[in-house]
Amino acid sequence: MNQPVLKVSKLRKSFGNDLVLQDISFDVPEHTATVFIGASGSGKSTLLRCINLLDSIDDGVINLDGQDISATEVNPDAVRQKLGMVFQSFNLFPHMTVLENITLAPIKVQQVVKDAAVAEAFNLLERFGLKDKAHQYPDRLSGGQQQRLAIIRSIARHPLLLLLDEITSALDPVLVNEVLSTVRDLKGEGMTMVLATHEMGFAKQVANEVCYLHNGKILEWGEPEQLLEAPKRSETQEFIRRVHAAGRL
Amino acid sequence: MNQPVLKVSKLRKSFGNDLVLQDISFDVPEHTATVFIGASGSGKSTLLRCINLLDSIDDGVINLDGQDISATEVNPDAVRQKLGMVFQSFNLFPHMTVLENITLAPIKVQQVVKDAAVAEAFNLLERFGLKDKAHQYPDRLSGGQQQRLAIIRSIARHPLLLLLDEITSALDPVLVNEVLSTVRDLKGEGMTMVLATHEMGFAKQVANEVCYLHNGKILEWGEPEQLLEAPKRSETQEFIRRVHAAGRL
Amino acid sequence: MTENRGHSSSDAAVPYDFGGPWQPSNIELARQSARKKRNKRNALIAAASSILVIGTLIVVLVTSPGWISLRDTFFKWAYGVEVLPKIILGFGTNVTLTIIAGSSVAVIGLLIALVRTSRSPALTPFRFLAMVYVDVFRGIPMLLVILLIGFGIPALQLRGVTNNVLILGTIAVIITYSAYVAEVIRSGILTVHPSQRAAARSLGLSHIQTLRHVVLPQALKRVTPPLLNDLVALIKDTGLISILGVTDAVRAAQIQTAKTFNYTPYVMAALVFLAVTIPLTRATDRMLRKSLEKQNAQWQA
Amino acid sequence: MTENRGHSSSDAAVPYDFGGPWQPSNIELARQSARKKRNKRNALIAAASSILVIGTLIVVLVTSPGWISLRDTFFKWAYGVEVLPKIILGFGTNVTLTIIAGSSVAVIGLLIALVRTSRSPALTPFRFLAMVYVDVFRGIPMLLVILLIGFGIPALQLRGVTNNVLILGTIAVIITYSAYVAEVIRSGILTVHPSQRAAARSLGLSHIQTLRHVVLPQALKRVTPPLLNDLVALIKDTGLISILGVTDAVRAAQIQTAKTFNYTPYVMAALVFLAVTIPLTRATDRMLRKSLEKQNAQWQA
Amino acid sequence: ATTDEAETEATDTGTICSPESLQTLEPGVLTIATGEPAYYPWVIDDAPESGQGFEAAVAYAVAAQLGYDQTAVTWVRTTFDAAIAPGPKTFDFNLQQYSITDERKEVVDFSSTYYQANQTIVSFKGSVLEGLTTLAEISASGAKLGAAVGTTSLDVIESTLGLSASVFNDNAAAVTALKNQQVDGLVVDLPTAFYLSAVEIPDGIIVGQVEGSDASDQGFGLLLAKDSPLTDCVTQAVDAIRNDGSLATITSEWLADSAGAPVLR
Ligand SMILES: Nc1ncnc2c1ncn2[C@@H]1O[C@H](COP(=O)(O)OP(=O)(O)OP(=O)(O)O)[C@@H](O)[C@H]1O
Ligand SMILES: Nc1ncnc2c1ncn2[C@@H]1O[C@H](COP(=O)(O)OP(=O)(O)OP(=O)(O)O)[C@@H](O)[C@H]1O
Ligand SMILES: [Mg+2]
Ligand SMILES: [Mg+2]
Repeated sequence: MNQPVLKVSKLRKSFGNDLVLQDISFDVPEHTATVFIGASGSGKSTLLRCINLLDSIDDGVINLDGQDISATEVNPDAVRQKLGMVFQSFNLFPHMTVLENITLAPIKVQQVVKDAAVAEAFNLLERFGLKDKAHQYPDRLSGGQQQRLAIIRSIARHPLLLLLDEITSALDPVLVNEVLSTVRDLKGEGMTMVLATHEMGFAKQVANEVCYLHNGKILEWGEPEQLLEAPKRSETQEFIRRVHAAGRL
Repeated sequence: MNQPVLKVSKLRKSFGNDLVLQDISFDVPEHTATVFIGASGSGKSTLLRCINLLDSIDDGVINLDGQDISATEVNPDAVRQKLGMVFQSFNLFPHMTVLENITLAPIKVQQVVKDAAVAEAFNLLERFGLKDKAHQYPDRLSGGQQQRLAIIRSIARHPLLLLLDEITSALDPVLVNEVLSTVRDLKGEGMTMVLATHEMGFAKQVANEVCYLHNGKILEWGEPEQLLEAPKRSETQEFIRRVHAAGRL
Repeated sequence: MTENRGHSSSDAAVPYDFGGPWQPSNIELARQSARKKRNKRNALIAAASSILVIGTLIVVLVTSPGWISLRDTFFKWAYGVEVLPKIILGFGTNVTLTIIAGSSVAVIGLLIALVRTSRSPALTPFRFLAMVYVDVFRGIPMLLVILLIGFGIPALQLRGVTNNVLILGTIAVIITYSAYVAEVIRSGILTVHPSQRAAARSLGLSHIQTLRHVVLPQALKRVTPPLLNDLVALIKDTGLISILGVTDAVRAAQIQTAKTFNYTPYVMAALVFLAVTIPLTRATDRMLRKSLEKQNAQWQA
Repeated sequence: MTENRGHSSSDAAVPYDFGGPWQPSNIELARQSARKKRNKRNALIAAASSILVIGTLIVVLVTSPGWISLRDTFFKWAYGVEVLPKIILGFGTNVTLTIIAGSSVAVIGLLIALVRTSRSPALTPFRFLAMVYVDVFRGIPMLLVILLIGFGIPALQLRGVTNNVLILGTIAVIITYSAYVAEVIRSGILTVHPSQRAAARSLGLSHIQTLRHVVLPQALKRVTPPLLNDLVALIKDTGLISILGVTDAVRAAQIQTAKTFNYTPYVMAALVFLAVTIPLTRATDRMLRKSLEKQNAQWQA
Repeated sequence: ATTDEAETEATDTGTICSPESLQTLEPGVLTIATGEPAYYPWVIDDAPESGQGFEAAVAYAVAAQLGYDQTAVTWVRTTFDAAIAPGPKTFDFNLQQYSITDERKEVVDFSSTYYQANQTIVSFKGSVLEGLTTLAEISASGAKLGAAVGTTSLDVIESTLGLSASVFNDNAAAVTALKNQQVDGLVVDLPTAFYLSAVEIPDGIIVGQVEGSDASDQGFGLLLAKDSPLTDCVTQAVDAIRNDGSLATITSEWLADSAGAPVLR
């Protein structure tokens, strides 16, 4: 067995006196997807931001591709080149066209020549059915198209690991569906991913492992069938019950 | 059988050359809930805004409580006193406390004396479990609490009919659940309602009738069990299929 | 609770047909004519009230005891036309100064804003100096700055330092407006949503690249309206250097008025300014309205 | 694709316990000391660079050939203290005018903004007049308005109309700033989200009630920072009425400087202005920062 | 004292006062400055180029004395206080009724005196100043007197009369205020006072002359940049036209004598 792409050990994070993440440990092996579920404020976004070095941590070790990226001397820009991240909203640069959004990082960061970057961008757009939007500005796209574009943009850089933070929570169900199928495709191509989501559809369809985060702690984890259908802990059961009551599968 | 609280006949509405609603007819009898579902842009919000006279209509008749409210000489302020409306977001007045939000209309519009309005407001807050928030400002409430408060505010005026427009689409599932249960309670108390929603939970749990809106037209309607589980028209089937695929019940 | 109910119109069941020729129903026709009537009445009210109000104003003005003297004192057009070339010549100073100062201010203001929003510890003193600079020059009247620099610097009789009042006055204007513009740009930079930075950083862009490609373009676009407002203010304020003996449009008008004690030159100067400033303020308004519409569109759609 | 995998730390399974005393791990302790070291280095860099830059500036200044003459010309403190009372007396004019004009401007500006954002057809002419008013007085230099009103109105020799320059000057200031403030308030009214109006109207509030209880309170709160900026500008601009022969702080300094050809009075006047304006601009900045933080909080949480 | 100095130097340096040797701003051209607008009787119709008006005539006489013909003279305009401020100048000499004072001599040069006049109070019929005949009465009246910033008139109001002045950017603004009766009176030099009271101010009156201020003692001089290489020659030229009587001729041509303006005691 290969070493995991991401290995988080005993991570701890607080904002002032607010302990937001505590004792978080998990591995993400290559070609797998780990999905974090949990109530609002349980710390999902913070966890992803810590992995991406957008937030500093208070304790623990984050190991990416064999490198300790929580060490002080690490250059965050270099680390972020290995990671892709998509947020809930405000992902795209509104002043750039779809194409410019995709090629910005390859050209400026990875020093790809412009023609090659554009060609690759068109390949990706074609693959994900957005080719006709290449020269549009993001505000002309639907919410679902915007999030698909954000994903395309982050994989254009061939990241080792993709971090997706509630990428569908601003979308209506039909649009959720199209984003979900894009993520499913990526999974099929072997992309390694960590997701935070309220959509049990993601958990069901792409997760190798689901972790239930509760007040900053991983309370329970397991394969999706087990965790979503037969959770062991009472907190998890209660959470799943409420989600079901709200009409989610 | 009593006459319906709301009776919409052959309603038509366009924005410029955009035909947004066409040939919309339906009745809402007392103590029932009618739920509109349909893709984004199908015209749900516009329909509710037309009923509330926030948008003008191009043709058809809207009859509220026996009165033709689409007539030109109607005073919209008087009509709106009989209606309650809650939107997806931006409902509450951020510069007023919870209590002030609730008592504003009773005091200023219905000329209720302040003490009585406050007493009634406390009753409602108590009933819906928000009594301890009475003196907070809305931005200190969670999204779910905010929407429950918006509903409380609109029923404090004892409307004949409550219009709810995607009141949960900005909320995560657990919060959706608490708003849903508030609406269920209101339904139990006999409130007459029209809802526009992406949440099939609402349709399932409170609807007497579900209407599927497609490109501005009511394509299919029926009892929730029938429409959601065995839709007849192919467009409805496709819509329901996509919603299921997105992980909604 | 469930009752036997149905749609009152059977048309709703007719299969999906669109855009067919639509004939307004009789009830709609009646409403349309009622609405037309009401619109007519409203237009009538508007017209009547306009005529009444503006008419009254004009009548009161023209029949007032001072009208003749007012007209002769402020609106002697023949005289106005006579002095117009001089005023326009003076306005040339305002425009030239605005162009020269404006372009320098854009560059310097941007630099100061960048320094103030920087993070690097090595830049600490510059950040501090920039803050003091902005506070001081936002806080004192430009007239004082002009007097200090325009009269004070030559008084030092330093070698190699110009004593040209036009240059010194322009420098005073640049110094003051750079502080204003730096502040506007800084606020623009701060209002770019932090997630835009996060998105850029998570794509691997460095701090500088993020600033250059993501933050600044959005910030500058957002502050275009206030910057245009500052441009209008600049055009108007350049005239203050007339205290150094430079003849701008206002000063030119003042010279004429001082000769004849007729105030038409001031009115002409006002018109000359308006010819430039009104289009600018209108453009600013249009931009603001557009960005507002965009912001509100989200809810409308 | 699915492999046998598990959590590397068995601790995660320990039942839900919180807030227990936390001992940083060794790796964290190492990082903390490394971070402390880096912070120390950064502080050192900041300090060194500060001393270097500011020190260099001071040294260059003090050893420059003009330093003595600069000091004697601009910073002769004994003389400054001597003239300070006169300057403060002059500043009294600025402050009084600011208070009187400021309060009138608040009322008139609000009224104009309300007229401009009204809908009633009966108000059409007023809407039009308000628009023209705002465009004109935003577009011409206040100096011109002061000259036109301060010197032009008395030239009409109308009965019953004052020729008191202080009153006329104040009126000119009020007229001009009302246009500015009307525009600021109007933009505030327009930025209140339309759904706030819709929510108020759907509660049955009338147009006026909606304005009074929902739109205006939010609009005014939002425009407090730009209004404070306008207040600072007003304090500075009140001095322009010195052209009518009123002695404000700048004029008082100018009189002294014209006598002695020493520029210290200007520096004193600048300090007097800063004593009032800096606290105001700082307050404005603080408000803006807070509202920004609120706006961005949504994303952070 | 100024006159004596100039005379002694005239013999030493007389030979170098010619357009070829004078270090003017522009070689061969004499750049003369005055105010804008320049008033009667100092300059007629605001057109100094015509040589009409007292100061215009003096300027051309001085120019001629220095060897510049009419075509070698160019006129520029400056404000009163800007020209007097320290620092280099945009003109060779400036004349707009600059009184010679010791403070001013610290920062600019003056020629010898070309005219001596008392400061005079102008007012209008019906003002509080009408009929007052002594300085004490005027001080006691509390009248609002105006003057331009940086002028010696301002000193008269504040020091001699002990009143607080309305201070204007320039004389033009002060005159406007008097016409509008926004001030009770102005303090100006006598010839200007004659002109204002007779022509500009409706129902204008001269209240009286104020004698004995430092300014009136030293009279008007041509203003030059501090340490200007021209100062000596210009002074010589003024002395020359004074001595040959042409200055007196110019004076009587353009300026009324002071009869009719009572002296305030
Ligand atoms: N920058 C910050 N400063 C202070 N507290 C913060 C900050 N960011 C997050 N928090 C707090 O940390 C906790 C976890 O927030 P986080 O955004 O990680 O939750 P989440 O699980 O992503 O929630 P959601 O489902 O609503 O996105 C919350 O209590 C939040 O208030
Ligand atoms: N004020 C308006 N001006 C022009 N077009 C509008 C306006 N409001 C809505 N529309 C258009 O009307 C159509 C229906 O919009 P509506 O908001 O009613 O849809 P919806 O079903 O509520 O969608 P969603 O599920 O996204 O809320 C859309 O095509 C929209 O662009
Ligand atoms: Mg989150
Ligand atoms: Mg909608």
